[in-house]
Order: sequence, then structure tokens, then C-alpha cells
Amino acid sequence: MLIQQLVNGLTLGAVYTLIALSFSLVMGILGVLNLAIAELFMLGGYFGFAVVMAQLPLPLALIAGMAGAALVAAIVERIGYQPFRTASVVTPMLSTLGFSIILQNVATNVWGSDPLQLTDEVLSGRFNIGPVSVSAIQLTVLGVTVLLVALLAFLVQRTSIGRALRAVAENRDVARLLGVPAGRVTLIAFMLSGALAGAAGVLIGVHYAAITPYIGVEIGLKAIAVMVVGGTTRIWGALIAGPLMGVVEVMTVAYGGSQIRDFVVYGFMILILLLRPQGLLGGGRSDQGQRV
Amino acid sequence: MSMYYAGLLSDIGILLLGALSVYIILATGQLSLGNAGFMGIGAYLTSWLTVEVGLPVTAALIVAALVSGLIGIAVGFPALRLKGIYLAMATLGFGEMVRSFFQNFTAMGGSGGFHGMHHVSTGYIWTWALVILAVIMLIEASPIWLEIRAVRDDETAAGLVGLNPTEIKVGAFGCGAAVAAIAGGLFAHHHVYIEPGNFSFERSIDFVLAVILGGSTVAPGALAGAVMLVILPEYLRFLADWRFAAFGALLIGMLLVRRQGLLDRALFRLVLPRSQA
Amino acid sequence: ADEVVLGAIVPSSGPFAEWGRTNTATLQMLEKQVNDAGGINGAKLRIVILDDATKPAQATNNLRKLAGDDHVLAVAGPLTSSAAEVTFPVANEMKVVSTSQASSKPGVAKLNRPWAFRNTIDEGVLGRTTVPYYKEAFSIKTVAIIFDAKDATAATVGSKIMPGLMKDNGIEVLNANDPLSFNTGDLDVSAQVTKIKALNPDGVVVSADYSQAVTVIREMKRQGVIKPVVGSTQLISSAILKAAPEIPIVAPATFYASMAGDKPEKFVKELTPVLRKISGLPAEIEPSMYDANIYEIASIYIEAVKKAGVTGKPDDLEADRTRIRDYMAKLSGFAGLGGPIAFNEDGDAIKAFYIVQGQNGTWQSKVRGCSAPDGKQGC
Amino acid sequence: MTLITPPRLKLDRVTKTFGGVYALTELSLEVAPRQIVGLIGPNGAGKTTTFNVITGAYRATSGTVLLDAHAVTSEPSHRIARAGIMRTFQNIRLFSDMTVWEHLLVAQPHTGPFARRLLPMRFSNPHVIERAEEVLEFFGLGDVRNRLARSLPYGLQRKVEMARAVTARPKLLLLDEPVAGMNHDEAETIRTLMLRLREEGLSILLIEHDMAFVMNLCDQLYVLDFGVLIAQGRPDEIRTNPAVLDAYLGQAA
Amino acid sequence: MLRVSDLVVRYGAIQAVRGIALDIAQGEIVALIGANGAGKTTVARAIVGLLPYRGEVAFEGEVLKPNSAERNLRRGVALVPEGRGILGTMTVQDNLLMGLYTRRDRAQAAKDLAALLERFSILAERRNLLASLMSGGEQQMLAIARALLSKPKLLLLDEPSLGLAPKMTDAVFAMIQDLRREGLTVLLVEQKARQTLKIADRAYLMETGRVITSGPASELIDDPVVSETFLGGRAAPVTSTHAG
Ligand SMILES: Nc1ncnc2c1ncn2[C@@H]1O[C@H](COP(=O)(O)OP(=O)(O)OP(=O)(O)O)[C@@H](O)[C@H]1O
Ligand SMILES: Nc1ncnc2c1ncn2[C@@H]1O[C@H](COP(=O)(O)OP(=O)(O)OP(=O)(O)O)[C@@H](O)[C@H]1O
Ligand SMILES: [Mg+2]
Ligand SMILES: [Mg+2]
Repeated sequence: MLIQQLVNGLTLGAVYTLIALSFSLVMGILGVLNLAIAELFMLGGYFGFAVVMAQLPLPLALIAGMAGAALVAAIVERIGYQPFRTASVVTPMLSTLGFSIILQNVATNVWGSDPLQLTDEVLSGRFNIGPVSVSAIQLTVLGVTVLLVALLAFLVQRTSIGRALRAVAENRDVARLLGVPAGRVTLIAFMLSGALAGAAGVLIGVHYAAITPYIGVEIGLKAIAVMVVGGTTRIWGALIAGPLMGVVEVMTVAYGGSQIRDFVVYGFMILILLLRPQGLLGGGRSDQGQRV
Repeated sequence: MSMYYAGLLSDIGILLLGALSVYIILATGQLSLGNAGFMGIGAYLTSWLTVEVGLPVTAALIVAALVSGLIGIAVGFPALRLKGIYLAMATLGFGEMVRSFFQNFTAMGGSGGFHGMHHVSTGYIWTWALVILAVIMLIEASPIWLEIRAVRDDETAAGLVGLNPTEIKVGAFGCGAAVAAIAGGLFAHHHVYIEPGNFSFERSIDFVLAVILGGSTVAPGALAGAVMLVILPEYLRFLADWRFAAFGALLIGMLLVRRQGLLDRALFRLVLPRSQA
Repeated sequence: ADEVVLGAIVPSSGPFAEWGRTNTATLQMLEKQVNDAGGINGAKLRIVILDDATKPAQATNNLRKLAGDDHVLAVAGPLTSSAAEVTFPVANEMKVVSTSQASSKPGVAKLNRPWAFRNTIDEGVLGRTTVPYYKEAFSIKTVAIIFDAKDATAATVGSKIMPGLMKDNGIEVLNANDPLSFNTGDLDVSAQVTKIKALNPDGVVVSADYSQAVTVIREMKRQGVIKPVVGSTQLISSAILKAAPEIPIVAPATFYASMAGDKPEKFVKELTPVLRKISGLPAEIEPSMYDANIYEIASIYIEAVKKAGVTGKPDDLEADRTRIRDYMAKLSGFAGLGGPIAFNEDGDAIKAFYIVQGQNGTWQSKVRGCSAPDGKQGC
Repeated sequence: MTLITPPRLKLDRVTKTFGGVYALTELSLEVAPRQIVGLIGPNGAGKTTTFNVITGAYRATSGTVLLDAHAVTSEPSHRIARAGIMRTFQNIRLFSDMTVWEHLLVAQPHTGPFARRLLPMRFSNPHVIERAEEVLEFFGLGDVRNRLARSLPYGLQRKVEMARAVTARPKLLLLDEPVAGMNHDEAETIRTLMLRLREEGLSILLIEHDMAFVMNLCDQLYVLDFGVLIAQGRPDEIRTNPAVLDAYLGQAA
Repeated sequence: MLRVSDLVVRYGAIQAVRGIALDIAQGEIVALIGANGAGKTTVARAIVGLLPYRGEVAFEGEVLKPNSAERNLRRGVALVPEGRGILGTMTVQDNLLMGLYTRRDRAQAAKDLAALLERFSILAERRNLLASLMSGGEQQMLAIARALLSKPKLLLLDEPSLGLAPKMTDAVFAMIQDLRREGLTVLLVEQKARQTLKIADRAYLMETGRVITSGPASELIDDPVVSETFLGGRAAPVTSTHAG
């Protein structure tokens, strides 16, 4: 059972990591907590479901989910972020909360509040290795997560686009003086993060095969926790923190008692933050850039 | 006044206190998303004191405020190490831990909830709310409030001109926690039933929303925000199924029009020209 | 009076929006039927329906508005137990009848006599019939229990009622000392289900609202735990039957869409097309137990108005409300959709219920029960 | 040099490293009462770091800082400020949403019981208001008292910073490039103010790259290069010191 | 090369620049001097396209659009902003690489970077330090170096000597002259009027949003208005300490 629970924990962790990535793309770089990401994830799920239910292949569902969510993310950026660039960080956080309220309501009106379920499992193959059983979709989620983390880390930390993003976040005018098209760059960041959330929505929706308009809330919260534990400025952080939190959560349920799960999980998060106030990989660089 | 408006008014009063609890902490530049936790502590503690111990409500509220204030100080110290989103998440985690605790705390009903409190009147709730609002507004004219503003603006510079940021930030946490506990106690005695789900992070976010919508630089902003948050959904009922979509849109619209919130110091200066001299 | 005004509190926004919306459609249909048939003693029926967004505090204010501003004679709702817990005290304070269409958490109406009623049966009572059938039908000797810890009703049933009932019926609860739970909104319950799998029980008790139970049942299927599931009325929904058709689900219900009989069949026939026109609801939606319940509640109120000497004059409002309350308390043999309805001294319904089993996509009635106290006539 | 009066400020072999980089190496310096001392040196020499160590913004790696013969090393910065050392900043650091008047109130120490601190200003500590009026007058900021300090022209912002530092009646004032970016006239007014402050008994330690200003004002100069003291003495001695010319002033002189 | 006509810039109700005209020819060093608040910074920011304005700014014969700094940089107009504008949460290295953001000629860019690091050796030493942790003067050097890396044709410098030690100020001014010899055109906004006028070809003197005098720098140095208000003696090198 231990190994099976580890697999459960890792899958859950991968799920967290996937969503944490889209949060950290805008949080780590632009410094805004886009709360609507939880709902972009939900939307991605619904778009993906629509495609899967039309008997179309999974990659197509992924594309639909990513494109749909990226489009909505673009609207969130234009209305919910751009006008609040210069305001305190709480303000864009709340304007994006406005979007998440709207999106939940719209989804309820369009798809209903009942769980929408897939009748057949997509990628239902299972692999049994001894007592452990892993499904194809689980493996897909794990694989895609690692791939996306690597891709994103490369993009943000190694390419000039990532650097440009960070520059815009810190000082928009200066970035423009250096030739960075600031408006376009933030829009791209939001859409990218939206696309990630959408992809996560499709994969995770298909994995659990049931979604509701409120699916993003709890899992979004955990994903933010994962992002914070990993450190917002380092993409790789999420890849460590996600599975860590996933395993802690699952092991608490398995061996400690499921009642105290939230207590333990959040306690663990606080503990890590107290030991490393900028998260595991937050190395404390950009946040500590204070001098007199 | 109809019972309906009295009910809304009670909700506003309680939300006002919750918002003020966030306001005090936010005034020092710290965003707390865990005040529902302090509210829960206050709600359960006062309920226990009135139902099981038999204390009068007012005494119970004062005790709960003190205890929660101490817990707030205890939470405030480690919170000093954290900034921005890290602090917000840590406090949110604290709030969820409190909720999870009461969920398992079968002595007070666990997730089944707790009964037996006596109903308090709207007037009683507002007496508390107004007294605390007045005290905060009074403090806003005091030297300590200037120090709080200085710490929020630039903690390092504040330290270097002789202010003690630790004392101010931790103190604010304590005060915020105490006010949140009062909000919780009143909530419990208004609804005469509480369950852990009442104190989840959504409520903390409501508090923050009230503060930011109303204006986070002046205490009456919390009042304006609380009124809006309670009244708005009621007045949007004619939209039926689209009620909350409209609410979300209005929220964004309001921020777009007045990102500093409905009320701010500039507005006050305009209305009361020589208010601070 | 030329108008009879009733109120209703339903959750048309938030996670239970679907129920609130079908409830609304049901009441609107009833209103139209009554008025088309000439109204109530010549007066038109008007039902004021308010959305509480699944937020208890809003439900209390809804009641205050209905009773205080809209001068309704009686209120149907609120739906959830959490809302009922805080709304019923207000009903007592304002002296207006409030009858929940779905709350089944033990003892909620009892605490708020005499104005609170529930057209539902306490889960403790229902379980006494459900569990023996379940034991019998699937030869259950051991079970594991999993519940939604954030949902007050589900948690009470999962942590108190069900363990007691299992003990009474000689069924061993394998995780008696290690309760398994999750939270409303959780997506992943794989760890809990893996644990259940390791316990290898004969059956699984899932105490959760159906939308949450879907997650558990799907995970059971995924991990190959094909064991019969038992639960409370919270499980009753057509959605849950789609989660894992091969897993049998046993739960009590006072109404289900495929129920036989003139009244329920007529009700379903009339309401189904109405529901299917509402956007956002699944295309194949059917009337739910809570639609039936709220339909009955409003019908009881209407009968009370007709028979208890309710004048409907503004000056008599207080007296009229008392008349309705007294009529409800003494009600007997009201013709509900599934048989006669009355209320016990706790304010909960005495009516027939059915232990239904969901298999291959439909509910099938297995046992008929009655919530009348032992030795009393009721259903 | 300070045989009779003990130095107001004394740095004794202060070293500050940043992960292997020596920003200050065994720096010793003294400021006597009523003295204006200049600290000069090339960019990155460690001048601002010296201020930061004195005021507790940075903790010295080794060495001691003495104020009136009392060690203040490794005290938290607010204590050091209260002990009598106030400063201004190289990059102006005013509180962004405070008026000039509020800046003059906020830095003053509060006397009396804590509870009085919660009362409105006028009841809690009337002396504070008197003092602020006095300083406002001294710096000629009366016209802008109710303006947001941040919205003022650069020169005035510098003045507000100095005024804020002075309200707390410090013994020692540290000024970091007080006339950078100012035109001649503005620099002159600052110079006059500093001289008057000295009259009132204040000691001043000053960093400035404007040599005309420094040479005209300071009683004593210390020259840093790469964290090491390379010269000290009266302005006329320093001006011709070859090491200083080479490291700092350049061939122009 | 640059022609500004009828430039008007307002901040809300305040008109900070009230219709000025400027001309800069290819290869010139033009100085813009004036008292605090005269509007120099505003002019510079408008030219590079950080502000909305009325009037016309033409660069190499083409009209530049207001508020289009990123496009103007690609055309060859760069600004070292007032207050340095370093990206404090990024390392010195990243700041420099940001200077190369629009460069496509990688090999040459790398060479330019190496050359600049040689000139400002402290930047090479502090490569991996967060830019915000550097001293004021070091930050100023970084800002200048970064702007040069984009290989501008026209460089606007807003008080580049702020916070620089005398020797470094001299070095920067010398460098500006070197660069001019390599074909760079410079608009220099400065408070250190005397030194500025020494290296400039021509100068404009601003007061409250208007140009009040302009002409060859060598003539302006002797202009009584200029020397009275701006030279005052203190901007001069150390040798002249007669002020006061
Ligand atoms: N927190 C820090 N971390 C790392 N290095 C630092 C830090 N603070 C300062 N330094 C380095 O220490 C050296 C001294 O800096 P300091 O600010 O004291 O110089 P300064 O003499 O004030 O120079 P300037 O005249 O340019 O302001 C600089 O090289 C700087 O990069
Ligand atoms: N963001 C702004 N909002 C409002 N007014 C401004 C703003 N920036 C500058 N001003 C005003 O515009 C005028 C010109 O300012 P500007 O900064 O261009 O002057 P400057 O000549 O560069 O002065 P300095 O020598 O101090 O740098 C001043 O009166 C200033 O107060
Ligand atoms: Mg310095
Ligand atoms: Mg300027």
C-alpha cells in the first residue's frame, strides 16, 4: 500500500504542480496573483470535455482547452491586470477574483452545477507492477508535468523573453526604453499561463472524469500553496513542492487520519515558510533586494 | 425599520468588524488572509463561555478578544519573517488550520456545529461595531497611527528614523485578531449556530474585499466596503441567474473607477479641509 | 383577499444551483397550475422565490424579507441543513412557518419548534430501514465508512449515525477507529480509496452530497473497488448513477423520477418538459426528490389556506400564520406525491420512503418504509 | 585631536563584508561634537555602507561603533536612531503618502506612558507639535506643510528628509549626498542650514561628491577607497594629497 | 538628425513643456540645461516616447509616435533615464543583457559587452550581484553601459553625472566625446553646466517649460544669464573653490 500511496501522492502532486505553474508564471514574474487561474483551469476542463465527448482525440481536447483558456486569460489581462499595473498588489488580485466570480456563474449557467462526467475513461489503460497500479492517464499527467516545468523553466530563466518579462514586471518604462514591447509581453505571459491552466484543466478533468464549476477553488488554493512553498521566482520550485505537498497530503490520509489532513498540510506549508521565508528554491534573491 | 434591513444591518456590522480586523493589519503593510481563523476562535470561545460557562455575552466577547489577541501576537511574531504573498499564504494556512481544528473538535460539535447561544440584537452588534470603528478612528489621529503608516510605506526607513517595526507589526496583528474575535462572537450570537465551515478562507477574502473596495487608507472605508458587499448582491436580485456574474463585473468596474477604494484620504481632505493639523 | 402570497428560499446560485433552479421551476409551475384552476378560494397565488446562493446568512435574510417585507403566509425552504440551522431560529423569532425541502441533518427542526418543519425524514430514521436492506441484499458483514467532513449533514451521518446503525445491525465497521474523510470540493480521494481497498470491506458507506460522492465512486471504480455503496438521501440524484454504473448504490428516497403511481407520474410528466427548457441544466434532467418535496410543501400551505380559515387580510397575518402552523402540526393524511404526509413533534415529515438501488443508470425501489413512530399510523 | 571633549561618534576598526567582498576594511573615524566631517571617495568605496553600519541598517562584520563612548554596534536600527543618530538617504526615502507636516511628527520619540500614544496627537504629546513647528520654521517649509512630501520638487524633498531627521533632536546627523542633483542656489541654502545646525550643537557626518561644497563646509575629511581609509585631514590637506588625487579627484585637479 | 517642433507636454493640468523646438544634427553633442523643474526631463522622456505629447518629433526624417518607446529604441533612440532606472531585482549581468534585448548581431554584441565591461571594470566584478545592492554611482555606470549596449544612434543622457565621483564624471564625459567621434549623437541633460558646456557643441537653456536661450556652447559659457544662474562656480572642478 505504501508504494501505491506514493504513486497517489505523486499524481496529486503533479496535478498541483501543473496548476502551480500557471500561477507562478504570472506571480513569479509579474508579481500578481491571478485568482482567475482557478477558473481558467475549470474552463479548460469543460472545453476539453466537450471535445472528448464529441469523440475527438485527446490532443485536440488539449488544444481546445489551452486555446479557450488563453483567450479568456487575455481578457483578464486587459481588464483585470493592465489598468491596475500601478496599484498595490492586492487590487489586481481582487479584480481577478471578480473574474473568477463571473466565470463560475457563467459556467453554472452554461453547464449547470451538477458534475459533468465522462462516460468512458479516456486512456483507460492500466499498468500493474506488483501491487501497484498506475493508469495511462496518470502517467500522462506526470509526464506532461515534468515536460512543461522544464520548458517553462527554460523559457523564463534562460531566454531573453523571460528576462524581458521580469524587466517589465519590475519597471515597465525602463523595459520599454530597452526595446521591450511591454503591453504585448504581459499579454503573452497571461495567455501562456492561461494556456497552462487550460491544459491542466483538460488533463486533470479527463483524469478524474468529472468536473463542476467550482472545481478550481480548493485545488487552486493548494496550487498557490505549492507555488509559495516552491518559491515564486523559481519554476523548478513547483516541481519539488508539488509532489512534496501531494505526498504529505496523501501520507497524512493514509497513516495519520484523513480528518487532520488540512491541519497537517497547511501546518507543513507554514513550517517550510518559516524555515525558508521565500520558499524552498526562492533562494531569497529577488525578494531580498533591499538596500539603503 | 423592517426585520429584513435589520438582518442586513447585522450582517454589515459583523462584516465591518471583520473588515476592520484586516484593515488594522493591512495598515502596517501586511496582508492577512487568515482573519476568519481568528473570527472562528472568537466565535467558538464566546459561544463556549456563554453556553457552557454561563458568562454574559459582553464579558465573553472581551475574554475572547483578549485570548485571540494573544494568539494574534503569537502568530504575528513568526509572520515578521514573511512578506507579500508568502505572508498572505501563511496566514491563510493558519486560518484553514483553525477551521480544520474545530472540524475535529468534537467537544464543541466538530463539523456538526454548535448550538445554544442567545440571540443578540442588531443594536448590540452595532454598538460594538461603532465603538471599535470610533476607537480606530480616534487612534488614526494619534502618533501611533503615523508610525503605522510609516512602517507600511517603508519599513527600513521607519526603523532608521527610530520607529520599532517589530512592535508595530506584531501589535497590529494582535489588535486585528482581537477585533476579528469580536466579529466572530457577534456572528455566533447573531446566528445562534456555528459550524467550522463558517470560518473558511472565503470569509477572510470577503474581509479583504470589503477593505479594498471601501478604501484601505481610512477606517470608514471598511464601513463603505461592508455596506457594498452586503447590499449589492441583494440589489442585484432582479438579474436572477446572472446575479453573481453581475456582482463580479461590478466589483471589477468599481475597482476600475476607484482603484483606491470608495473612500480615501484625499477625499477626506477635500471634504474636511483642515482635518489634520 | 385577492392574493395569497407564499415564500420560498432556494439556492439558485453556488454549488447547489441546479437544485435551486429546478425548485424554482417547480414552484412556478405550481403557481401557474393553481391560478389556471381559479386560484385559492378565488384569490390568486403568488410565490415569492428568493435565492440564498447556498450561503446560510443570505437564507436568514431571505426569510426576514419574505416574512417582514413581503408578508408571506409561510415559507418553503431553505434547502441545506446549514441554512436551516440559522434560518429556523429566525422563523421562530418572526413567527412564520419555514419548511425545509432537503435538510436531513438529525435534529435541526426539533431545536426550533414550533415554527420549523422539514418535509424530509431524519437520516437516523431512514438509516434504520436502509442498512438492514443493504445488509440483506449484498450479504454485508463488514463496511468501511468515508464522509465529507466539511458538510455538516454528511459528517454527522458519517461519523455518528452510520457507525451506530452498523453496530445495531451487526455489521463491523473496519475503520471504526480511523474515520476516513475528505472535504467538499476535493478532486482527489485516491489515498482514501486505496485505504478502503486495503481494508477490503464487503461494502462502502459514502456519506456525502451526491456531487462529492461522484468523486469517491469514480475513484473506487478506477481502483477496482467494485463494492456496493450505501448512503443517505444526499446520494439521491441521477448524476451519481453515471459515475460507475457497475457499482450498486443503495440509499433512501421519498421520491425518485421513475416512481410508480398516478400522482408522481403526473408530476414527472408535467415538470420534466419544463425543466428541460432551462438552460444550464443537463439535457436529460428529471425532477428530483427536492422538487417533489418543495412541491408538496407549497401544496400543504395551499391546503392550509383553504381549510384552516386563513383570511389573507393584512391585519390577520399573524393569526393566519399561526393557523397554518397549527394546521401543519395537526396535519394528517395529506396526499403527497408518494403517499400521505404528516409531521411528528420534531417537525419532521411522517411519510413513506423507499430504499432505492441504483444500478445500470436507474433507481429501482426495493423496500417501502414509513417514518411514522413505532405503533402509530402514518403512511 | 579630541583630547578635551570625547568624540561624539567613533568608529573603531569597523569591517563589513558582503559574501567575500570587503566593503569596509578596519575603518576608524571620529566625529567631534559640533564638527562637520566629510566622507568622500570613489563610487563603491563604502561610504554609504559606513552610514548603514553606523545606523544599524547593516550589521558590522567586526569592529565597534561608539556614540558618546557607548557602543551601539549591533543594536537594532530604531534604538540607534533613538540614541541620537539620524540620517538621510542617498536615494530619497520619504513616506509616500505623508504630508510634510506628518513627516515632522512621525520621527519624534514619544515620551510618557504607552496608552497616551493612542490618543490624538494634540493630547498625547503637545511638545511634539511645538517641535515640529519649530523645525518647519527653521527649514522654511511652512508654505508646503500640507503638501504630500513626495509631490515636492527634488530640492525640497531633500530638505524634508533633513527636517525629519532633525526633529528628533539627534546628536549626530548623517547626510548622504545632500546636494546631488541640486543647482547652485539650492546647494547654498543647504550649506547655510548645515552651518546653523552646527551652531546649535549638532555634529554632522556628510557624504558628497560635490567637491566645492565639501571643501567649503567640512572641518575634517576622511577619504575611502575600496573600503580602506586612504587619507584623512583638513580639506586643504586632502585637496593636494596625491593618493586622493589619483583615486578620487582625477587629473582635473 | 532629430527635429523637435512645437512640443507640448502636460501632466494632467500642469503644462510642463510649453511648445519648444530643438534641432540636433548628426554627430553633435547638444546640452540641455536649466533649473530644477524647468522641464528638461520631460523633454527627454517625450522624445524617446515615454509620454504622450502634442507637437512633432522627427528622427532621421521620420515622425516618431508619442508613447512608443520600444519602437523608438529599435530606430536608434535611447535614454539613460533620470534616477538611473536600473532593474534592481535582476542581476547586473541580466541588466546588461537587457541592454542587448533588441540586438540581433550576437557576435558583435558579445564584443561590445566585453568592451564595456573593460571600461567599467566594477560592473564586471559585480556581475552576479543584484543591481539594487550596488552603490549609487555603480548603478549610474550600469545605466549608462546598458543604454550603450543597444547601439543607439542618438543617446539621451538625463543627469548622467548624478552620484558619480569627480574622477568618474570626467571619465564619463570623456567617453561621451569618444563615442561622438565614433558617430554617436548625444543630447545631454545636466546640472553640472560648466563641464557640460565644455564638451557640448551647442546648448539649449530651459526655464519653466520654454527654451529661453540657445546657441553654440562656447558662447553660452560666457553668457551672463547662464553663468550667473547655473555656473555659480560650484559645478566647476575642484580647483575653483572660490564659491560661497
Ligand atoms: N547589500 C549588499 N550586498 C552586496 N554588496 C553590497 C551591498 N551593499 C553594498 N555593496 C557593495 O559594497 C560596495 C560599497 O557600496 P557603498 O554603497 O557603500 O558605496 P558608496 O561609497 O556609497 O558609493 P557611491 O558613491 O557610488 O554611492 C559597493 O561595491 C557595493 O556594490
Ligand atoms: N509625473 C508628474 N506629474 C506631475 N507633474 C510633474 C511630473 N513630473 C514632472 N512634473 C512637473 O513638471 C515640471 C518639469 O519637470 P521635469 O522633471 O521635467 O524638470 P527637470 O528640468 O528635469 O528638473 P530637475 O532638474 O529637477 O530634474 C516640474 O514642474 C514638475 O513638478
Ligand atoms: Mg553611496
Ligand atoms: Mg530632471
